[in-house]
Amino acid sequence: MNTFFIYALTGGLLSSLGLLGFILHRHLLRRLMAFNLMGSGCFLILTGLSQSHQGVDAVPQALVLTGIVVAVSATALALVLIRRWYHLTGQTSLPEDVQSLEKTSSKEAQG
Amino acid sequence: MIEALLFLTPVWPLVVLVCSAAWRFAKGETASFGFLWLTAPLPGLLLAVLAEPDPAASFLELPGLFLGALWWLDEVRLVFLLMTSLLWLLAGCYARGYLKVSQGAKDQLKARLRSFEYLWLLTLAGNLLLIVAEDIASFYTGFAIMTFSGYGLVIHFRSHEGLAAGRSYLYLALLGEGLLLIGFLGAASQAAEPLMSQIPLILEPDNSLGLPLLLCLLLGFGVKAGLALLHVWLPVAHSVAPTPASAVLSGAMIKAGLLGWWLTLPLGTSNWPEVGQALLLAGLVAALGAGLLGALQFKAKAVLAYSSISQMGMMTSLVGVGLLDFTLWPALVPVLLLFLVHHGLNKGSLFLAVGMNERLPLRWTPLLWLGLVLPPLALVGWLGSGTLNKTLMKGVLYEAGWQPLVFWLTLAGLATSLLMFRYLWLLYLARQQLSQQEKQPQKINFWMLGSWLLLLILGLLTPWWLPLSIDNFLWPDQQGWLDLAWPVLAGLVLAVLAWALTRRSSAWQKWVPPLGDLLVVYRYLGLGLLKGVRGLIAGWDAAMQQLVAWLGSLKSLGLLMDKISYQEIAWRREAALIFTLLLVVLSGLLLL
Amino acid sequence: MSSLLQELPQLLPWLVILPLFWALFSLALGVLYRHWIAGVFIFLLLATNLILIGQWLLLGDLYYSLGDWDVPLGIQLRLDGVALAMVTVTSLVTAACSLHASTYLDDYPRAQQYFWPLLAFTWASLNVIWLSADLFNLYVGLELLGLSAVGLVALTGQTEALGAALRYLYAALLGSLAYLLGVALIYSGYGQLDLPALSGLLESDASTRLALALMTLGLLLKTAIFPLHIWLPPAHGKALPPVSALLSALVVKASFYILVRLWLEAGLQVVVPSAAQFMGALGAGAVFWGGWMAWRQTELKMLVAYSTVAQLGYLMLIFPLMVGVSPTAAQLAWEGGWLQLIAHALAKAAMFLAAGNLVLAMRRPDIIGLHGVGRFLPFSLLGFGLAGVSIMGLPPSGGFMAKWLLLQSALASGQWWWLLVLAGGSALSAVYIFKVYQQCYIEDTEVDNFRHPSLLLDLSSITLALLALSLGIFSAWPQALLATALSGGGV
Amino acid sequence: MLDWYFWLPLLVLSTSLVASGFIFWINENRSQLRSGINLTAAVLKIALVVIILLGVMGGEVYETRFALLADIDFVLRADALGVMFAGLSSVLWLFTTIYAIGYLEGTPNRRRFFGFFGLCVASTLGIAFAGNLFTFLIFYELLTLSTYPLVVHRGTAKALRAGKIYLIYTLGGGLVLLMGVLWLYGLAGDLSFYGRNHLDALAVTQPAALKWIFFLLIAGLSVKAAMVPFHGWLPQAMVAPAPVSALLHAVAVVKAGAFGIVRVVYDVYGITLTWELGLLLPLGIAAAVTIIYGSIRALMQEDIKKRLAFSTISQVSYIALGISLFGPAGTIGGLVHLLHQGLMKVTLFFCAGNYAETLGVHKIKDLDGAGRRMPGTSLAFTIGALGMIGVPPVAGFISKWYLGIGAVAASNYWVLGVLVASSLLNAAYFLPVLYRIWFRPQEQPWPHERVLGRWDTSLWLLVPALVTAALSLLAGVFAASGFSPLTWVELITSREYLP
Amino acid sequence: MILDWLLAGALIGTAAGVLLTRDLYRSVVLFIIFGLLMALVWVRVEAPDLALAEAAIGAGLTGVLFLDALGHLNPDKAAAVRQKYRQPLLSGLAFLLALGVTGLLWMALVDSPQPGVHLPEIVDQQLLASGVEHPITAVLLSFRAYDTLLEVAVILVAVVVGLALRFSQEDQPAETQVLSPLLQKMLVWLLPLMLMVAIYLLWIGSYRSGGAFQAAAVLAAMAVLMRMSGTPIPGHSNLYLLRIGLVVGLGLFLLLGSVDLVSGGNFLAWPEGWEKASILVVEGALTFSLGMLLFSLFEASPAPKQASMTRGGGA
Repeated sequence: MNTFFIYALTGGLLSSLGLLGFILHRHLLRRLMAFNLMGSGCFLILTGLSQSHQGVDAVPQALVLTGIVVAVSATALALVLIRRWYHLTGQTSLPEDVQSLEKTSSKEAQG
Repeated sequence: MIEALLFLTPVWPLVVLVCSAAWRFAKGETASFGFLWLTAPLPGLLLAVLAEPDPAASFLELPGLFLGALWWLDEVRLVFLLMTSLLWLLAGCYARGYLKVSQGAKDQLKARLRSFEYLWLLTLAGNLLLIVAEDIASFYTGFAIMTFSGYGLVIHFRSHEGLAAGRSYLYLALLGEGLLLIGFLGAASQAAEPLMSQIPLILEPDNSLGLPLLLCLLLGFGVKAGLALLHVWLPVAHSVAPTPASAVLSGAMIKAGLLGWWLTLPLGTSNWPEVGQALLLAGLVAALGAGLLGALQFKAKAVLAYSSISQMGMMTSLVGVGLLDFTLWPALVPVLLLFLVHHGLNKGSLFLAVGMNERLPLRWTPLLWLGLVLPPLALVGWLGSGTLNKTLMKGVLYEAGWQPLVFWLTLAGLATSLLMFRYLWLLYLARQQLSQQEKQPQKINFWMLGSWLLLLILGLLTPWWLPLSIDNFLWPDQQGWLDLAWPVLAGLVLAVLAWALTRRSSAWQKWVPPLGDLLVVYRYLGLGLLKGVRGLIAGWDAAMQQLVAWLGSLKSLGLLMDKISYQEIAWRREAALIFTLLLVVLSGLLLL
Repeated sequence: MSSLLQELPQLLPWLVILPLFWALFSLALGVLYRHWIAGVFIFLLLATNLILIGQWLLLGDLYYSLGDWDVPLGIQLRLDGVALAMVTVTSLVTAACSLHASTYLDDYPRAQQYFWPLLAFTWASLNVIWLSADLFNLYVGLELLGLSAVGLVALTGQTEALGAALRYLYAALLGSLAYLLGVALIYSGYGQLDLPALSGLLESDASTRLALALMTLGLLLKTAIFPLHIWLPPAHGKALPPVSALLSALVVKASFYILVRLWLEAGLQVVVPSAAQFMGALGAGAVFWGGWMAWRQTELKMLVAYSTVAQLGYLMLIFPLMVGVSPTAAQLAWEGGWLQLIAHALAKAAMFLAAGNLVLAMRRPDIIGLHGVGRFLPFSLLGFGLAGVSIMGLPPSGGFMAKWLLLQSALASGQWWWLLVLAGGSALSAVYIFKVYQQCYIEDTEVDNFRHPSLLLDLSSITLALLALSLGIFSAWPQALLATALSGGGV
Repeated sequence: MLDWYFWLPLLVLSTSLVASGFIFWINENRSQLRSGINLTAAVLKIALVVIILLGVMGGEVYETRFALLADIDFVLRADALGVMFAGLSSVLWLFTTIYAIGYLEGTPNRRRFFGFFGLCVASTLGIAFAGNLFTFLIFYELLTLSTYPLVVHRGTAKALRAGKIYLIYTLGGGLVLLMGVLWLYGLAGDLSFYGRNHLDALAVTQPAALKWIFFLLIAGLSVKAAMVPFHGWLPQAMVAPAPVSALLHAVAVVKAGAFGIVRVVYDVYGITLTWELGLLLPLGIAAAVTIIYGSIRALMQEDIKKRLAFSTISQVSYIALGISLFGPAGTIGGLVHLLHQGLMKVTLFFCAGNYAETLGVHKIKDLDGAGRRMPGTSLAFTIGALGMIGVPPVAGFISKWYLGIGAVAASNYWVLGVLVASSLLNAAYFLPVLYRIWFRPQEQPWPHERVLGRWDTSLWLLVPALVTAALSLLAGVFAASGFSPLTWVELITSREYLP
Repeated sequence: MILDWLLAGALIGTAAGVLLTRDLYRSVVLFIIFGLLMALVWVRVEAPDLALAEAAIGAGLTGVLFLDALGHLNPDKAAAVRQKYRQPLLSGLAFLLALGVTGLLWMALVDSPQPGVHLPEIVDQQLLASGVEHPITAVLLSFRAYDTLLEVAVILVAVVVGLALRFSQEDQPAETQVLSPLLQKMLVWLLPLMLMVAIYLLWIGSYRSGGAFQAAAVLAAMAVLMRMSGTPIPGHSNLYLLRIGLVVGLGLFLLLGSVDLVSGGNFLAWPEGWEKASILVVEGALTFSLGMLLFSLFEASPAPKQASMTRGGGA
């Protein structure tokens, strides 16, 4: 149990926490944040776990650096889409959630 | 020369057919029954006159035709050919007069006559083909062509009875064809070569297939030959067909059945006691029963038809004798040959006489009656061919020790005479009726008259021109004349008695069985069978419909599935949850 | 000829460099010369591809250490038979889609200048994935692919497409992270990322297995395997036709390709038959559910999209048919699986292009609009019809050959239940394909109200469809490619 | 390098393939050009088939072969049996094409029709020349695909429904066949039709599997051969235009199934092995049931084409029946019926089409007096019908003759009964039609009469019917001559099947 | 050690806060805090490069992006369609599954095997040959330069999509400008500082922590600040310049990577003897380009004039 491993475990917890958030949340921004939390957990595992085995290692750090950049690109892309989506529909969640609401409301209206 | 004639015998009618069709096509509607048409049976006749009755000399091999055709003439075939082509020729001449198309005839009528003309040729071709055919395929082909084309002749007038008669004819013909097919196929597959002459060799009592095949052939030809129980089509068909057609039907075509027996049954090669006895019995029943039934008929042609059944019954019983004792067969051959030609021609002239009776002007009545009574006399054995025939037959049977049969045949003579009295009486009545009609036949048609007379004479004189292997015919002795005389006289007494009894009331008429006697029963049975089959199929259909309905109920399952497919939207919402679930499951599977 | 091929330098990196350059050029120049640039680069790529085929035939599998750094330090490119097949299919399909898009996009002038860079990036990332054997490099490739694909879907900026793109993006992100988590575990445990090197090393401990499970799930989500397919139909159904074609034909296959490499090349000692059967069961679910849903669709492109879901299910059968079975059966499944992938790629691309043409012609998206198409637009229909033959798996088509091999494998391994899946799936696909065909024979009007698409649009679809069909006649060639890959891959 | 022995079978196929490609290409309105291409291709194909036929007679081997998969070859090979079927198809293609040109005059979608028509024939020829089960399977499915557009050609709701049913049956059958082929390949590898006794070893070790495979193969094939209970598609498919019915029923589809059964029994299993496994009797019984069932059903139909369809169901099973008889005569009977039935049934459908086109008559009860209005057509119909019944000297009799002889030779006496019963039933449903045509006067006007020239109807329609009728008559009359179908079949039998 | 535990606890707590907070704004703020905590964690993990990157990109840029987006989502309008809450049963299942995943990850972490290959040693051995002294830079730009190349492409793709969705739409989103006098004043001396920091980070990258990405992040932050304060950015309104700027980093990377390839060597093998120079050039180009890219991720909406130009070009 060294420092690195503590953070690896933290990364594990963060990952599942992020996953839970990703499952439970509807709001697109919140899901995106959950995704980022998950990503952070993932990076922690990569660095922490490998370093817990063989000390400081440049390779995972470089990988995580790449990962962070990729994650921010994805986040930015998602935000662009979300903004556009919101602009067009006024929704902040994925279409099916909205659809289901519309459907139930229309059903109620019919009923 | 002989080969060419052999070839032309069945082919020439077809050539004529094609020519006249082409002619008509090129020229439009023209007169039918031309001279070319009349020549159709001539090659056959010529062949019968010119050819040696020897297969080694008069044969024609056509390896490419059908399944390899072989046609030849032996003694029996020669006689058949002679009789058949003669009868067809004269009947054709008669028909030229009888069916003459009047100028203003309707299209409908013209069409009918045209089809008569074609079908006549086809029937003729088939009839001639089956006579000369030695290979089974040719024979069956000829037989089938004759049978199916004959249907058209039967229903020529398209009357209600005619069509009904045609149906009976066709049903029984089909039955016969089917039985024959089985018989031929079975025999052909067992024989060394598919030749007619091989068939009798197959039908050995040792052969396990012998009996079924024998029965198939016997019954199959029996339909045509008017065997008792299978005879029902004869009276109905003959009574409605045009007179010349009736003549060839009765004179030539039913003899084809006899020829079939002759060629295929193991006559002269092996004994089939049970079959022979049954055949003998059937023949006698037909000979006597047909007489009784025929005497109750109201149409002259129906009477003649029953007479044919009766006469064929006699011949059948002789065939039965042949099956019972094959040693006797060589002696029976000339008897049967003489019998069939004599009957064929005389019956032909009797039929033609019915037409003459309708068409001859009144002033010709004496001549008519002279012509009318001669063939009956011959049939009962008082005259010419009849006398010699009966004497010959009885002589042979006596010698072989078949006295009881002679007695029964003599009794059959009584039946014949009854039929002949009835026939003459009906013609007399018809003539009476004719004389009271306003529109009398004025012109005399010499085609009709000539052919009738010629046939009459040829029939009466059969023994003198027929090439039989009999050196000299015996005339009957005193006892013989007596035997010939009493049935006729007894018949006369019975006829007078019957006339006396029935002249007052016609109540008896409703007790008379309908034309074709057993036909009613058959029809009833047939309809029942049809109903049964229909019921079966209806049941099957109902079951199928239930199945379909059940399948239709599966549609609700489909609707359920539809509902599930709408659920995919909800499913999308829970994608991450499903993802996690699968992750846990797969990890579990991998870790366990 | 052969000496020339031998002397040529290795061209592997050009498969990535060229499309990247293309992307940069078209990005820098915008709409200017876009067709010329596309033409030149497509030509160059096709030529490279052709030469590589020659080199491969001559020299066998090709390896390339990037920057001269050997594994485990550096990254190695690898071109074995399967990779070559994938690269070639990618070239063909993308070239055809480009041809289609060059005309089709005339209707979308604003999307044009960003379409071409994204297309080039997609091509580049696909080639990255086919050639790479490095787990993390594959992750980057997947991200590049995913983001370009999402971008292509969202390109028109219309509501439906945008929603689909969002859903697609979220699924892709989740999948990528799961995959990355697995990579993290693997790297921590083994200290290296190269698949061939790992293949002998992987042990059956919990960490490795969980890593495998995580990567598998991530890839399954990206491949849209039932029941994780839910993002696919809208994304593929609502995108522009050339984009749909590209996505269905190639993009989803990329993650599947990694999955197969992972399971059957590196992880064969780690995976257990029950897990393989589970994968097969997912495939079976995909086949039936996708087929059913395709049948229920009323929109043409949605039908085709669900058909992709179903067809992807067949691919999954490769796992149960290769894990824990005889070498013969495994060989058959290996060849059959890849052949199915190739055949589907060609046929589905053709089908989407044709469907796009038909929708364009009908001016409405639903199947009912097809009435009279057979009479007035036979060529637009032809591509769809021919592609349908392969999708249904009827001979003579690549789809049939692939199914035949899979069936044989199922028989040889004694797993008869996959026979039922294959047979049932074929029947179901016939049901939905003929649902479309049938409409084309109905004619309610004598008047031709259709918009007639340019011949180029029809030609691009027909060409692909013909390729899919002729794959059935010349399937011995790809089979030879695929067969060697297995023996070289160390199963 | 041009190696005729390699290319010729492929060339035969490609004549119609190329023709249909052209037809798809050229404009809908260029009907003259289209007819020209069609007829040229048809004649060319016949010429090629004749060349092959002469070569095969001389003992030559024509084989196209290349590898489809590592262990599976695509083989087209012209053997005597295949050439027989190819000859039938190509000859009837010519006549049907002529007929179709006349029949579809002025209707829309002719390009599609003739295009698929050509494809259909190409696949039929592929079936004929297929040299192994796999190749056979390919063309078998291709046939399904190429005939579907013909069935639904009219595009009516009824046609579409028929097409659906057709597909359900044939694709289902194809699937079953595929399973059988697959299993067999799994057990025995690439099964060429030209090896002998290759399953004998397997029969010792795995007889049960072989039996199941046989069942699968035959079941799959009997869908196209329309054997009970897989016959349901055929009467439905009658909504198609008459040339299609003629082609489907006389040649392409049903014969493909029957031909496949022949291949399976003789060339895959070998007749001896089939017999030893006890598989012939079930096949024979299935055929017999179909024969009787089809005839009874036909009897109940009011519609001419429907009646003919059920008649086909019944008649095609004669082929299977003949094969199920262990011995050369049965084989001859079955095989020769393949040709004879083709000629006769195509005639009947041509005539039915003529009645429908010229007079608008679809029901049997409306046929009264048709013989006078359309003597040529009616004559052809009569010949065909009599042939179906088995009346000599039309070709049908020859088939029945050999079937019957084969039945007795194989001691399957019940087959004789089936034959006769079926003949009687045939007579029962054909003779009334003939009766109406020839002997009943016309009582009401024709439902929808069109005058097409001075003859019965247009010569495009009349001549094919007359020619095929004449051919079926000649095939019977000159059965034993050198050029008849029978002679060829006997050659096949003597060469390959004499047990 | 205790510090680590505390830090870990704080991290988890903040993460939970991000997820559980009702208020979205507060959630975003917590998320930025989380990023800063992460930077601390990276320091503890002995990854100063990552700490820098996390602070600049993970917390800084991402946070700004979120805040910006949040500003665009009108909360009143968003509240109008509140999402239906999920069924408790499914939520329970989700919790259970998350628990299961946690357990599984725990198992995996604890059970993780010792690697047989020691990559850090190999990196050390080959460091000299790479031409740079800092191992992370060596990995990024030499050993695994391929990854980095593709990574740049990923950012480019994201920007392209952003551009496509903004440029291609007629209905442009409203301009965002936070005109704050304080900010403007601060910028006057903040900007040169940031620029210097960026150049320093870039330069130092070859020896120590720091490098192109971090430098680019600082540049991007600079640009964001300028944009927010309304300070004009040179060349910002020139579309072609923007394009070239976007492209130049990746383009140079590719070109220099191919130099050796074209001359018969290997792709991404820097020219013999020029390794360091090449890497520096690439890093420099990347810094500029990446900065532009990262900025464009934040804000890629130019003046309507350019948009119409684009349309004109497309027609």
